[in-house]
Amino acid sequence: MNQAMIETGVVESTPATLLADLQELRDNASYRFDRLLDVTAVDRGETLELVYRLHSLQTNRDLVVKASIDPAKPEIVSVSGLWEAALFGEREVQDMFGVVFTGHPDPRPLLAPEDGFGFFPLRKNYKLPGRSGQQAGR
Amino acid sequence: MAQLKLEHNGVTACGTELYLLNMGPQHPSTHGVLRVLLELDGETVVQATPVMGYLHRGLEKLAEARTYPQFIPYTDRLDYVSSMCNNLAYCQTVEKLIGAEVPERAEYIRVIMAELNRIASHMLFIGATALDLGGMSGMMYTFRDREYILDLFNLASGSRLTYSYVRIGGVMNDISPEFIELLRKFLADLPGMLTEYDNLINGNEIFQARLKGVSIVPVGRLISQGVTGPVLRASGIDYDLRVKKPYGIYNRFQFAVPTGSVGDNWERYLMRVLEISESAKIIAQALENLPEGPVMAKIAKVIKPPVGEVYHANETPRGELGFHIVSDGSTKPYRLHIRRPTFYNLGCVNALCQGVKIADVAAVLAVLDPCMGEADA
Amino acid sequence: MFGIGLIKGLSVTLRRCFSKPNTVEYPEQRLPVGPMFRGGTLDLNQEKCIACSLCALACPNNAIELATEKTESGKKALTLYRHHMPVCLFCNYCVEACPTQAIHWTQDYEMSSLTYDEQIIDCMAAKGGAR
Amino acid sequence: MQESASLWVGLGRVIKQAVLAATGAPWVAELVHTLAGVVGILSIILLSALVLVYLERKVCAWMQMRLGPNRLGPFGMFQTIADIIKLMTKEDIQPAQVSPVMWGLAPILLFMAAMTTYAVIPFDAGVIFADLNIGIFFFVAVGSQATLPMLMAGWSSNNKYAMLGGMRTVAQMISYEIPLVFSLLGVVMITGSMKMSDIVKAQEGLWFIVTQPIAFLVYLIASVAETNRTPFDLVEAESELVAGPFTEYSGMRWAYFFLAEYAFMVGASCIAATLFLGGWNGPFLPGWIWFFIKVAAMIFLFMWFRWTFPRIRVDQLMSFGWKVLLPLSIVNVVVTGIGLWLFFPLV
Repeated sequence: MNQAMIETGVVESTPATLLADLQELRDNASYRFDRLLDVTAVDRGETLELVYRLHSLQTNRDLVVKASIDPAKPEIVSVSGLWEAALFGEREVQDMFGVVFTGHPDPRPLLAPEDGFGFFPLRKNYKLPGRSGQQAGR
Repeated sequence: MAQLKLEHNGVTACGTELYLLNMGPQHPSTHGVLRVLLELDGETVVQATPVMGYLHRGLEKLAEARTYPQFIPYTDRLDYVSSMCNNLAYCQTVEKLIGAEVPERAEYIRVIMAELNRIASHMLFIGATALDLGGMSGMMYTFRDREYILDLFNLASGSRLTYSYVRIGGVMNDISPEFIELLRKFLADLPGMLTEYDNLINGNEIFQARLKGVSIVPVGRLISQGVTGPVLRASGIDYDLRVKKPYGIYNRFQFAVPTGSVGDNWERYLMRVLEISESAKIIAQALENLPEGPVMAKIAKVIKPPVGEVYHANETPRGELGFHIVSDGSTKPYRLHIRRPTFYNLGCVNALCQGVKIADVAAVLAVLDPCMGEADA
Repeated sequence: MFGIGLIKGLSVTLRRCFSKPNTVEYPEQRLPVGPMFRGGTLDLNQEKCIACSLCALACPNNAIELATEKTESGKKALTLYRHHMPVCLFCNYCVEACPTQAIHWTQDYEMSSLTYDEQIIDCMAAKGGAR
Repeated sequence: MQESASLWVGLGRVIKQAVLAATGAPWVAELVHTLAGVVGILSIILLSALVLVYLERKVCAWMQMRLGPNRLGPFGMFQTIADIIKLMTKEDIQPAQVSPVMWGLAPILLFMAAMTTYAVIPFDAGVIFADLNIGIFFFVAVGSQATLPMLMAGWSSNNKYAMLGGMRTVAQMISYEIPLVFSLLGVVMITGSMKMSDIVKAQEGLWFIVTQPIAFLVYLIASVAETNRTPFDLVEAESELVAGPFTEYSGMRWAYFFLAEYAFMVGASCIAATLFLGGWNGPFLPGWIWFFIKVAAMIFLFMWFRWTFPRIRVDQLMSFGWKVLLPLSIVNVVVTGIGLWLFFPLV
């Protein structure tokens, strides 16, 4: 993690080092990314890419931190200890992609019903069902 | 209900027992279908847990099955009281992705529409806040005035709520001289409307007493929670995307960004009131400099962006609305993620509600100005 | 300070109490829908329609159901044109997509009906307002 | 003056004499006369509720630049009648978890309390059901009985919103009862009587609103709180507690609450008119019309408040009642006492 990488705006991280990297980005005086704007994920087929969007109010700079995990074993450390915004963001990713955030204090479904959807809608292997019955358009 | 386990040991210092109150999803003061689980000690809130998802429509998944222009009507249905701003944010994201230029006139029209929509949204906010605090007439007054803006939108786009007016590469159609004339009249009338709100709502001592000094949260906590928009600015953070990361042609306009100092409910409310007149200033400047010309760029009928990733955020009335689009080169987005301001703003409900009375839960929910269509995507 | 704001508020409501109301008595009086009105149902001009199905392609939500057949002269002709109003987003894309301006919105905004099926408008059968 | 009094007194006398002539038993005549009074008061309550619901809607609509009910009958006047028919024909739903006896009793008790207060209201010279020599005391005592049914309704509904509403009722009514009583005390001190007719007679020259402006203000605020209307409608507090103690009620039971609420409002207005606005005194017109005008003005004031002000918070309500209203009313009593001692020293 160095200045040049941060200038590009996108930083690759790994599930193992994610927490340490983000902590560094938040606390290091030369970065000071004090806001986590968004947590989301992209299903890339072989990997599941988690996207952490950081922003610094001091320097008004953006940074995207990415970490790829195995979709078959979707587990990554929760960053909700660093930013409270992750409390909601991670729960949404959990509902939509089935990612388990270890160490999340409140891992109930947020947008999904209390017992979950039963599937993970934003994964690519979930296909949108067509409309049923009378609504059938084209 | 009474058998529900309490997370605390259930007994407070006074020997009173905590109990759970389920506020919503059908409750007069939770905007839309938000549900808040309140853990109460008498009238005082100990813990407030927002529960949402009642309006989840899977917009992000739907986007993967729609072409780029086809998703514009869906952005209307995100935050349905500021559709123009949503349209604008989405279209600018796609334009950034495909590298399209937007004609000058269209840029100005976009600014006019977005700021008008901001005024409309804030008017609704003022009325809803007054209603949540029990002042029923306030809402009628702001709705009357919001109606003028909706009529203007109807004139321009043919719709009063879901405009789909901003399109990729420009706007749907040009505004007519009649529109400009009516808009000028509205801008002239606006100070009168604001004075009336001042007299009826803002200036009322009961109203001020209800909001002042309530739910002050350390600003660091709000930053950590990813709160954006007027709620953050009320705590003294001068962060408005229109100024800090000017999108479109916002760098050409002179306007102030109101910021608070205390960060109580009153300032969160006041931010919106002050923003109305700032938005009016922007509109006046845009009208002044409105150039002639086309309102739509030459954009291919079928939009095929290059492979890549793009994120673009706009300042909507509720905060930072960002679209994150991953393109695989086809006509449909591979992945579209929406950073919804309401969703993250609701994260601070618990922090704001702790220690306040039940009555102020309604006030907190009002000043957060949540729009559940947006929070639930 | 204390009381002035209350009295100001009272004066506002009292003044409004004697001013003209802003409401429109709906079934008798109607507001104009505006020149760009998007709503109501699709009004199909069958003479103009060339059965290109661009409208159905443009629709984000598959609200237009159409079927075509080849006529003897080799041209395409419509056999079915249905507007599924409950799923319609009223985004105007179909009207904009039409190369011959064969579809327009009806100016009707009273679209409620008792059953779902009544909401599916057969635009070939209907002339003007579909109901 | 009493002899020239209105047709109502005459009407009562005619009824009495007619019955006396028909039966020859004085006690029957007395009974019928009393019953006529009860019927009269009941009809006043019901009619006033009928008219007030309509007026409330109209006033609300005017203040919000709307039209209000205007479909049923001339100017929508029959709207309330339609509503009553609707309420009466509604299914009587009793939620499964309520405590049935209390839950059923609460609306009736509340309505009874509201009705009983009318006994001491002097509508005109001589037109008073019971001109007790403790008239005001009776009003205050019976009026405060409203607390209990509201708490009963809130508690027995087995609903947390209702419970909160019931608790708020108790807190609010007790807090505002005291300044209310103290504000009435000033008037009583001047007249030296708690009898309604004496108080009105004392105002033949000067209304007490002139000599007791602070008491009037305190009474006004406290009575708004007592009648649970905005800005003190915390008991119902639509945007917080849904409907407070009435959350689980529907149909005719709910209508009882509604009726009682309006009855209390009219009652409070009547007392204000009697104690501060000179009761039936006034030139040219008959007394009962004057009284009616004064009550109507008070009711308009109540409605005006309701459609202008937002709601106050619980803790603010309490601190306002105890820290502002109560001291103010006590000061008023003291000042009145000093004034009386200076100008009318006791013999």
